[in-house]
Amino acid sequence: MLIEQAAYGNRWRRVSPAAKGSLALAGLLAAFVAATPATAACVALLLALTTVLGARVAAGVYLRVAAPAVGFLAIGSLSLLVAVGPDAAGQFTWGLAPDAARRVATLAGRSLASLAALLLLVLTTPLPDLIGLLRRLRVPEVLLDLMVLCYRMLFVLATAVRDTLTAQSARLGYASLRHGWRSLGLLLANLAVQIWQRAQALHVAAVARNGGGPLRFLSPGFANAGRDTLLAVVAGAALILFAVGLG
Amino acid sequence: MHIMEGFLPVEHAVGWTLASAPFVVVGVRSLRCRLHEQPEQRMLLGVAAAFSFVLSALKLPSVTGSCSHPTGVGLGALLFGPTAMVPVGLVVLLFQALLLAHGGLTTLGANLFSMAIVGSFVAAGLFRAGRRLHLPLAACVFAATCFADLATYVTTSLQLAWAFPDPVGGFASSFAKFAGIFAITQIPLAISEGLLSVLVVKALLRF
Amino acid sequence: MADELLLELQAVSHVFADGSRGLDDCSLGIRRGSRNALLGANGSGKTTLLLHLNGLLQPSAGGIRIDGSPLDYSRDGLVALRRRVGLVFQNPERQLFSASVFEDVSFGPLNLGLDEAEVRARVAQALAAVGMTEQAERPVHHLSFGQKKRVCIAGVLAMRPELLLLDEPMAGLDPGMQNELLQVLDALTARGISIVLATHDVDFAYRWADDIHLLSGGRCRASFAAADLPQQVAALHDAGQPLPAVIALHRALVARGVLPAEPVPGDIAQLLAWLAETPSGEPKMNETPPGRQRSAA
Amino acid sequence: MADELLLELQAVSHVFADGSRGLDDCSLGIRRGSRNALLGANGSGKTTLLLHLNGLLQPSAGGIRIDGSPLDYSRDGLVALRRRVGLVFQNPERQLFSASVFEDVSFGPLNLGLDEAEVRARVAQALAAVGMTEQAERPVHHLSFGQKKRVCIAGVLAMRPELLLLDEPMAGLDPGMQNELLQVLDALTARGISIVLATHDVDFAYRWADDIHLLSGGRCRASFAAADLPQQVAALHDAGQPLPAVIALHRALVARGVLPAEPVPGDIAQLLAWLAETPSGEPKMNETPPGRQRSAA
Repeated sequence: MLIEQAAYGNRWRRVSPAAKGSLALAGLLAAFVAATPATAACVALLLALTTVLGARVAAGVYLRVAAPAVGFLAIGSLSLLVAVGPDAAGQFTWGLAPDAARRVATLAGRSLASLAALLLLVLTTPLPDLIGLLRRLRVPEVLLDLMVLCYRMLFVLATAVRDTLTAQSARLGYASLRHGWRSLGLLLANLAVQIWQRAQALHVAAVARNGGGPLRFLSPGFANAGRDTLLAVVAGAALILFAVGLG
Repeated sequence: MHIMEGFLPVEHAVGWTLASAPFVVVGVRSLRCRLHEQPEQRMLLGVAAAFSFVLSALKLPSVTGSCSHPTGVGLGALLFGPTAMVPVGLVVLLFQALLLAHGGLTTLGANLFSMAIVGSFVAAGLFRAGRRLHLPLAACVFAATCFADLATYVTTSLQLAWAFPDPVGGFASSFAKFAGIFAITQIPLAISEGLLSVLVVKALLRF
Repeated sequence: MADELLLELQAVSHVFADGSRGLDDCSLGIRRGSRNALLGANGSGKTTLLLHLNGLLQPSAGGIRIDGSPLDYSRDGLVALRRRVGLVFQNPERQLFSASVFEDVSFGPLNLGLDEAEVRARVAQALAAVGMTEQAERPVHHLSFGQKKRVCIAGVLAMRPELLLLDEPMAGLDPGMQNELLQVLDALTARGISIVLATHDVDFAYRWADDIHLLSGGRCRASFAAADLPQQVAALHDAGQPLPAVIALHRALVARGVLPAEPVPGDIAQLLAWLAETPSGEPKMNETPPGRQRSAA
Repeated sequence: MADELLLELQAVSHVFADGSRGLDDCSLGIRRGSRNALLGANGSGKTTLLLHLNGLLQPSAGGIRIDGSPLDYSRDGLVALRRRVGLVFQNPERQLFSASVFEDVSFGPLNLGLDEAEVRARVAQALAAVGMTEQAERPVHHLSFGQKKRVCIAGVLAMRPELLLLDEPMAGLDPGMQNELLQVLDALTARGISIVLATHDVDFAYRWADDIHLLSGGRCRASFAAADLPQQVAALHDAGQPLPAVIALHRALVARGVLPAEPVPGDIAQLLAWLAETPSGEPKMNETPPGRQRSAA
């Protein structure tokens, strides 16, 4: 997972998640209040440059992470460009939609700016820091527990899936399409059984450390959190003003 | 198929978030009660969420290269109940946004509604109806999980059509456009998910 | 003698829900500050025994005493027990809940109801004790297997237990990682922490432990000081364990007149050192060679 | 000489997708019918190398030859390769995915497209070869760890490979289970199956293998006959491996004049037998003791 690697390896790794969260939130707001598509595009560019130049996330990684979402945007825009339906005479027609360019530009500007805001956050902040932030924002404990466990176990299960896929391939499990489906069914069934076993083992391990109820953790602290957050709020406010003002 | 970050206009983004919120509140409350009585279920749902996330990153043999993937939400709704799957689905969707940039924060409400709310309740409802009609278990599981997937895909298309009605044909033709485009990946996917769910349930019964 | 026992199993049996027998009339004592090896083949009941010492399983018959009084299986009693007796399971993937090393280690101390400052201090100290301070901010899934094991140990150490239970801690570690872990354990013993370690490796048990408890088929076959192991050939044989190679070698060399019968070496490295030190025909056995030395009690 | 090589790695390098280097300019040959130990610490590239031999990974540079011709990475070529070269992974939990033992072992033969009667015959034979005939109908998750390992081997044997690759097969097994597995391997060698076994245990490699291939940091440091290991002290040292204990002991005893310099014992059991056989002052070295015997080439 590219996002995961960047989140642990960028220059802003040790910056308070509250600061990065504030800036990303301001980016999202700016994307929605941007007066013109051009302004939104500027917001997107600013956020992307901040991520690449400020946090030193590799540009190649950035583009590869953004690619699938941009693909979705392209397909969505395509359907907006084309208008289909009965015309005034009741005849089925299709053609370039009236006003299509403006509608697509607005949509693309807003989507790209929001995407850039999301990427600014996730490419610089490891998920445990984000969960820590949500903990401070009083998100219900049940959801936090699910997040902590899901994050930890998804790597364990992903390794299990990879190893089993490899073992199945070594025994020709994917030599043909029909065998492939059978192998995948076996793999998933086996994994589903492991859900119960692993959950039981984790529960016993929690009880052994006097747990068993809600999971409680202490997050590591961040130096200069107040200063950084203030800075991010100021920068975010400037970004929003820019988005509104230029329009 | 999730709607990307920022794709929905602000009133739709807020509207779907508000529409999903009560389900989340009820889901979290019922989960809290359940975990109070059966604390070991906390780990179970956590691992199940991870399982669903890992599934979503799995490429299927026939549709390699496409962006489609199973989710296991329908199966989860059969195993753990649809109410519990709302918070679990929320976590999975949030993780997809935060770890894969798949979906987004402003579209979380809309995606949650189509996948975890419509998907879970359709799966659970069809499964119950099927059992009441004394259909074989495999048929019930297939129908429930396959149609849960299809319902999610139809809901997403409706959401997009509502937000972006066609200037000529209006809502109906916009729906036809979105549903048509995504059918290429989503219909084979729904069938795959149904088949895989049957295999998993059969295996669970044997273990 | 009796009051130096920290924990004591008295004729403990355990029958699982499926009817299989986990422990069968098992008695043994753990001395305060001692290093104990639970020695037995896979499936001999080592893990079941460890789960009893931590209160995760209750005996079907017999009893367990801590400081001479029976275990209290009430909620408060168990909390108190698990504060004193920490258990590290074999597989790190099944006991680490949080992907953040720091967070995971904080789990136990927070469950003890300590305040934040105290928890932070304990986490830092526990990570230092296992040499993982540098890795505190790294996610668990980026760590090596040996590092994950050490995080598991830190998670228990942060609760400041008097007794540490370790299930097959050396399994899956290569020699380098094993040595690192041994140094961690030595430092803990030096701090007065008692250790009970389950293993199937008789050479390791003999080299490392003060007391060896021999298990097979859910029964505690014998408990003895590690130094007395050479006299326990019959018990070892019953439990399906070979004699440590170093003892067999030492005996052969004693028979050949190469080495004196006393002292008995603790491991092959020590035996080699003695062979190098005492050239043929000129034994200087009164000088004690370095390393832990065995002598028949 | 060259045409007795079954498989040959020629300057193989492998770079993973994340940019880390798995293998670095690695060359070695596997002789038909031989027992090979890939010796190296965790992370030295043993598993990566095994994955190459089975076609699960492709070299980034260099080439692999089977019977003298380059590996064919087409779909049919890989099917043919994996039919001849079977790979058993370290962790049984990750490679057993069926409900029953019989079903799991039948997975490979079914993928070969064999008919049902043939599959049944092969499964029965493979289970017999690992001594698991009795357990054929049992669910996999009720088996002991050692039994699971044997089911994994049966699953590969049922495909009738010429070459069996085993990744750390002894890890996690207690001494009894290790002996059982060794007997299985001996029976396979007797049937003419070549074996490549990854291990980090130099004592085991020296005792068991015909050829030893030394790995460290993804590089193949040296390949030599196990009998020549005593001459490879420098290479072992470079790879971070100690000298086998039995060689160190033998040398010390040669220095003390207890045993002659030749022959060199293969393991401690053999050394013990020699010590017992030749009483002090009356060496009878011309009688060859039982067991596999080493002599410097």
